[in-house]
Amino acid sequence: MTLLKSQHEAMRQRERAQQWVRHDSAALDVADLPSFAFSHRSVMWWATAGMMAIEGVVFALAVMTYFYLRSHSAAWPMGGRPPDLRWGTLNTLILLASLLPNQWTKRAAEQLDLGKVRIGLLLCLAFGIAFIIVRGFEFTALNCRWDDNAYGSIVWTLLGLHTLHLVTDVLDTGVLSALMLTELPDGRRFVDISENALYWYFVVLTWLPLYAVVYWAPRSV
Amino acid sequence: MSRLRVVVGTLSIALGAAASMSGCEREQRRFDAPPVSRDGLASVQLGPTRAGPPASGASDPASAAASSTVADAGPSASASAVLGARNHDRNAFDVAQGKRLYRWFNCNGCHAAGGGSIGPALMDDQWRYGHEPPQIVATILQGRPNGMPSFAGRISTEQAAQLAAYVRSMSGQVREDVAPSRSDGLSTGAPELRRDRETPKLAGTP
Amino acid sequence: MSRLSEPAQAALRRDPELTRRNAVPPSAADRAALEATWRDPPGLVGWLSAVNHKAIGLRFIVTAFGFFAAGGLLAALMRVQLARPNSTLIGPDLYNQVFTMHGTTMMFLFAVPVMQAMATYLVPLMLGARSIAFPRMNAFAYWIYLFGGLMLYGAFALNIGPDAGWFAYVPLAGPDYSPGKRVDFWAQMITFTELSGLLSAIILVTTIFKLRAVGMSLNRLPLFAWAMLVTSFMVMFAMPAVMLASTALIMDRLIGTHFYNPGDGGDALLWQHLFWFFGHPEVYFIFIPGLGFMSAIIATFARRPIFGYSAMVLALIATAFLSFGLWVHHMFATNLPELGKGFFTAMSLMIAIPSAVQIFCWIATLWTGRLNLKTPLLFALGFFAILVLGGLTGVMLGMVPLDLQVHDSYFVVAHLHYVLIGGAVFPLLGAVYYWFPKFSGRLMSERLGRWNFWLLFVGFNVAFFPMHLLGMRGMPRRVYTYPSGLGWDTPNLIATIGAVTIALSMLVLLFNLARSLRHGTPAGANPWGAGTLEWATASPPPAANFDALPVVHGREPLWQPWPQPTQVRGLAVRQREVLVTTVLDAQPDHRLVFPEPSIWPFVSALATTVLFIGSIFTPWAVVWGAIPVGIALSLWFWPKPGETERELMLEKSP
Amino acid sequence: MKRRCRALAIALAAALPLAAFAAPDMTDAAGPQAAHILQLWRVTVLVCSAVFAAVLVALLWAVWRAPRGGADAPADVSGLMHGEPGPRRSVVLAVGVSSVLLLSLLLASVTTDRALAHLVLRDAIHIELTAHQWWWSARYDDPQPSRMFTTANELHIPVGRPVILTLNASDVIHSLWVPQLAGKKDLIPGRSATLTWRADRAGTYRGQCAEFCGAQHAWMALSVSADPPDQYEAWAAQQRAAAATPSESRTLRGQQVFLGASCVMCHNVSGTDAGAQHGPDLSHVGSRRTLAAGALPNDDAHLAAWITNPQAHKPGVNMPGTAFAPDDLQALVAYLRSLR
Repeated sequence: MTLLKSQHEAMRQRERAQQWVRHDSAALDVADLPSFAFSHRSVMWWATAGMMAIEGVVFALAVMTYFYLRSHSAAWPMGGRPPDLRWGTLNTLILLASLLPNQWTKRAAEQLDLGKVRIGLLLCLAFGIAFIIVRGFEFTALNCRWDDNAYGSIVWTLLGLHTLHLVTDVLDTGVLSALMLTELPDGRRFVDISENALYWYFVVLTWLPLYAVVYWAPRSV
Repeated sequence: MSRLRVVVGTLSIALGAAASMSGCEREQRRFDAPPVSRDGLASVQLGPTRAGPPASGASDPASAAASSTVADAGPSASASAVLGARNHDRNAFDVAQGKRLYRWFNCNGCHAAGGGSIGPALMDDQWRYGHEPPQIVATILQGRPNGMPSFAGRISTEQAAQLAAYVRSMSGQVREDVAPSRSDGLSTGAPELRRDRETPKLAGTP
Repeated sequence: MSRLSEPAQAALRRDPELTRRNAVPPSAADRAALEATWRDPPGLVGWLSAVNHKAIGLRFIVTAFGFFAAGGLLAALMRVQLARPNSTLIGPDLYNQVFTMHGTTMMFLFAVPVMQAMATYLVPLMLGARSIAFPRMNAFAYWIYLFGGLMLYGAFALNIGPDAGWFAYVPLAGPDYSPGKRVDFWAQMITFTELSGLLSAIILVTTIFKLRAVGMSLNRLPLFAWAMLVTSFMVMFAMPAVMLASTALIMDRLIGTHFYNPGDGGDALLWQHLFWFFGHPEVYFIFIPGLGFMSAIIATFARRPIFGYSAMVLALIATAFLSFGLWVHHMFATNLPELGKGFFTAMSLMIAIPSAVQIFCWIATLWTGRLNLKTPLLFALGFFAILVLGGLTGVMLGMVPLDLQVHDSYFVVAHLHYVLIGGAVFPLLGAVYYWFPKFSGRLMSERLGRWNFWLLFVGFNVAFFPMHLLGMRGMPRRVYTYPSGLGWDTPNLIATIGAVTIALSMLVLLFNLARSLRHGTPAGANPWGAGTLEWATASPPPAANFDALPVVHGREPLWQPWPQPTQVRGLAVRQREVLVTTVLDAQPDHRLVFPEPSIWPFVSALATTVLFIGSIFTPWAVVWGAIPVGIALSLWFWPKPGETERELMLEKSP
Repeated sequence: MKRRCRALAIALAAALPLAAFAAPDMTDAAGPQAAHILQLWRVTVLVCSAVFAAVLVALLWAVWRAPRGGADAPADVSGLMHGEPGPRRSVVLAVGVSSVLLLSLLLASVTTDRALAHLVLRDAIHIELTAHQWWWSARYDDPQPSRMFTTANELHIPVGRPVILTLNASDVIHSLWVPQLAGKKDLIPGRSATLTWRADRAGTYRGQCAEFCGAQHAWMALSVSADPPDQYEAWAAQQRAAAATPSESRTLRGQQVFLGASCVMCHNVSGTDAGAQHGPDLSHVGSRRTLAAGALPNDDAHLAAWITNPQAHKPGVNMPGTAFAPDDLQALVAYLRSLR
């Protein structure tokens, strides 16, 4: 049912856009069109989608490299124990939990509710910082160094790549929070918050396969 | 070296900013190294920092004769002249060649990968016969008591200088951008360029 | 209006013009206001903060052709060294640097960026848009590309030029066999050019999907725009492979990871797989924009739209998908399983079919057109002769048994130059002659154009056809000299003579460009009588491109009758407001205020350059370098004082 | 034109002692594999030339017959209103023909692949070839270990008998390519590849490293001499024998100089103390035609020059130069040349 609702919503928006466009003689008057739009109607969504496509390919190739190297070595992990599950699993739970404030902030932004958005951004920031702190412990529990062997190298690279995306998005959320707390935002800022929330979904969704690869692939047969 | 190389050099320098020239020295590939004359080896008087008895373990009459004339003469200018002309510590190609010769000449047979086994460790801060390049070259060419053979005549001074530069990089004496990285074999701990610089100390009695 | 702050409302009362909208037909006041709004600020700081897509586009094109000249000089140097056997003009060390710099410059610093540069300038004009999407990010992409190229040539000048080939196969490019910082500078250059390429790709996709003129549905999109759209998607899915590979290489070299260490779990072929997974689509990033130029030139100079528009678009898309499936034909000589190689032979042969479709459609267009034999069309015809031969030698190289004989021989050197110079440089030069009037407002000389074409065409074939023979006679690639008496001496001499002729033709081009800038006959808005939108505005176009945005009703707007409504009214003239349209049918969706010129993209590019170069010398540079980058990016994002108020004046929520 | 060039090349080759090889031309096939590939090569060149000619003719005809028009000529947009059946039919036909030709070439390629894979390998010679930075070492394997021997840079193989090469690299990636015998195969560190040859015609065939492998990639040649079986057996027997012990005083002094100098750190001469494997095996260096993997002809003058300053002839090579006293040098050269 929800799918149908969103289709209905999109159609209603399109009709409203059409009705503001008046044809008279040579010109098409667009003065009454809205000055910003959410989701794929906005230009910022396409930039976020592009970044997600690129980084998705980087993650996919890094995971393929992991299994390529595994197929080339007799023992995997090469001379060592697989990473401890404690911190990784805790982090995965934190990340899944962070989806709630993230979705809440996204809907608040789309309703242009400044109060809720300010609270939501700070919540997301808190979850993000918590995730980074636990990620620090994760690195200590990998039971290998990056320069031990090919296994150590690819495991550290996978975790490092995801941490890079995590840190950049938390910084982005930080800057957005600072902006929303100090300035009177115009419509476009709410679109930025909605896209930043979309990118956080990407950070969460890419972590799930990486978690399976880094923590469970060495334990499988 | 050739007319066209000069033209290309001036053209490129016009293109590049006049960045620091340390990059040049590090990257020199000295393929035109002049061959050290065979009898020239004998005339290189390299005195050890500490008057040790001439190497006893020389396995071959010819080299023993060569090293005996070398050992008893005091340090002379020509040794540092030969080495000083080109500072192997600042040339990445020389240090990398030294690392390759360290495996080829079976130095790891006694010194392992720097941790030492029969021979003393080379990556720590303990030095018995001096940690300066000329002193290490002297140690290589003259040999030392308790098993270090004399390689005079077997290893040219140029190669000995490269080996000395590599040995110094094992304990972080060589600049980080010149020191070699990992080798294409089994990992032997952190690569030389990631090792912190040890402050060389004089070891106990020889 | 209600959320407007008190000072903003006061400002509006003082100057109501702030929210004046453009009228149709555009008045002189509109035109002056738009010019003042969209112009880049004057002065040096203004020049560094320019974000106008035409300013950035021209700088991009000039820089790319600068690197093309540098790469060409290096090629001339190689040909002089190889003219005679046993030549000692250049030693092996310098020659290895020269041929690596030639390959790296041509592939990474010229071929791919010049196509994105031309698109940065032309695509917004072709789509009837006021600006490219994300103009500040576009400026950042250009600065990063420029600093990357300068870093590489600075290193080359200090004898730190890469010397392991433009493909840098490990273990030769690895830490054990490439001491010093040469390969590190190469790997870091990859990071620069890939970052710039990826950002340009995102920018072009967003521009083509969201900023098209009203009514320009996807099936009315000009073929050059289709080519750039397809190329940008390929860039987004192929370049990450080489970024991952070069990052792994620089980590192997600097912090001792073991990705490519055969002795400790790594694999030498991992690099080749990752590199060529990017490598082959890369040569199609270079080739497909060339096809876009061909479609634009042939349509205008055959006085009719290209035959088989939908077949051409599907062929572009098919080429893009197929190009991801044939990277192993670069690795036929390795010990990979033979059946696997067979699949890649099939894919390599299949990709010839979409290109065949395009070539036959062009010939059909020429067959049924009315030809205007000017220089751009000459270069297009030159494309046919050279590319088709290169494509056929490519079919030969795609077959495993033949590739085992001529792989890494001079036969491959001949093939790659036939498809790259024939497939991309000829259409590119045609495009320069075709759009130079739009860039500068003056036509280039036809006489010099013909000299340029015929010198290049003859010189090219004299230089590269004998290389087929050299390859069959067993001369391997990348040799700094060769013994005499093996049948290699005469073809090499002929090739050098050809190379000199090519250099001559490039000088003629340079002279033609310089002369035409001042003395070329003035060209009006549409000197060639072309059909696409970029010819609807003045030459060179005003800062805002169009006084009033056009409304499109057909595939060739200037050739077809133009029913009502013809233009768009209601966009602010005192603010950088653009019209965002829907993806499929380009119906008006919403108005958007674009960012002002800003110095921060330049500063961020500088900070990123410091980080990248620093990280070659110490890994800690990544940590400490990230702080200035973070600060610069945050200040770039932060709204300028008064910017939010001005936007609130025009705000209307959906 | 090609026939004349090859004649000229051979004449030149005979004149110069250095390049004593015929031009390594893939069209001069001396074995079944090169012959199979050459056959496919000729078929493909034929088909591709025909397609190229057809496309050029179509293009030139189109350009020749089409009427001319200036920039002001009105553009013919009729094609947008209604379809153009004429050109569509010819384009579809042309694309169809191209696809069929490509398919036929694919089948030809696959059949040639199968033919290459089915070379009869009964009583083959087994050679383990290892590539180093800028020279080749070859070990002729044999079921009896005592009959194994090692040589460098020059292989001899019996005419008519297959040869199975096991390819390894000790440092970087190299690629073995003898155009007259078969296609190339990469030697990759950490991986082992196999290549099969069979020479049906006696002669000396020049091979070269085909994968860029560093400073001296240009001077990393390998010569393969296909000899009649008896001549091969004689050569192999000679290679199996230990190095000749010096008989007269000059060569004895040369051996003393050899064992006293830095040569022993890298080279091996069977029957003496010198046993290092980092440089080419010199046990039978006297019998080889060239020095330094094809860079210099093997005669007294070049050998002396090479020993004194190898960097001058092959800059970047890992061999250090040693300036012996003149008489020592002569004795050393005499000794090495005596190692037939």
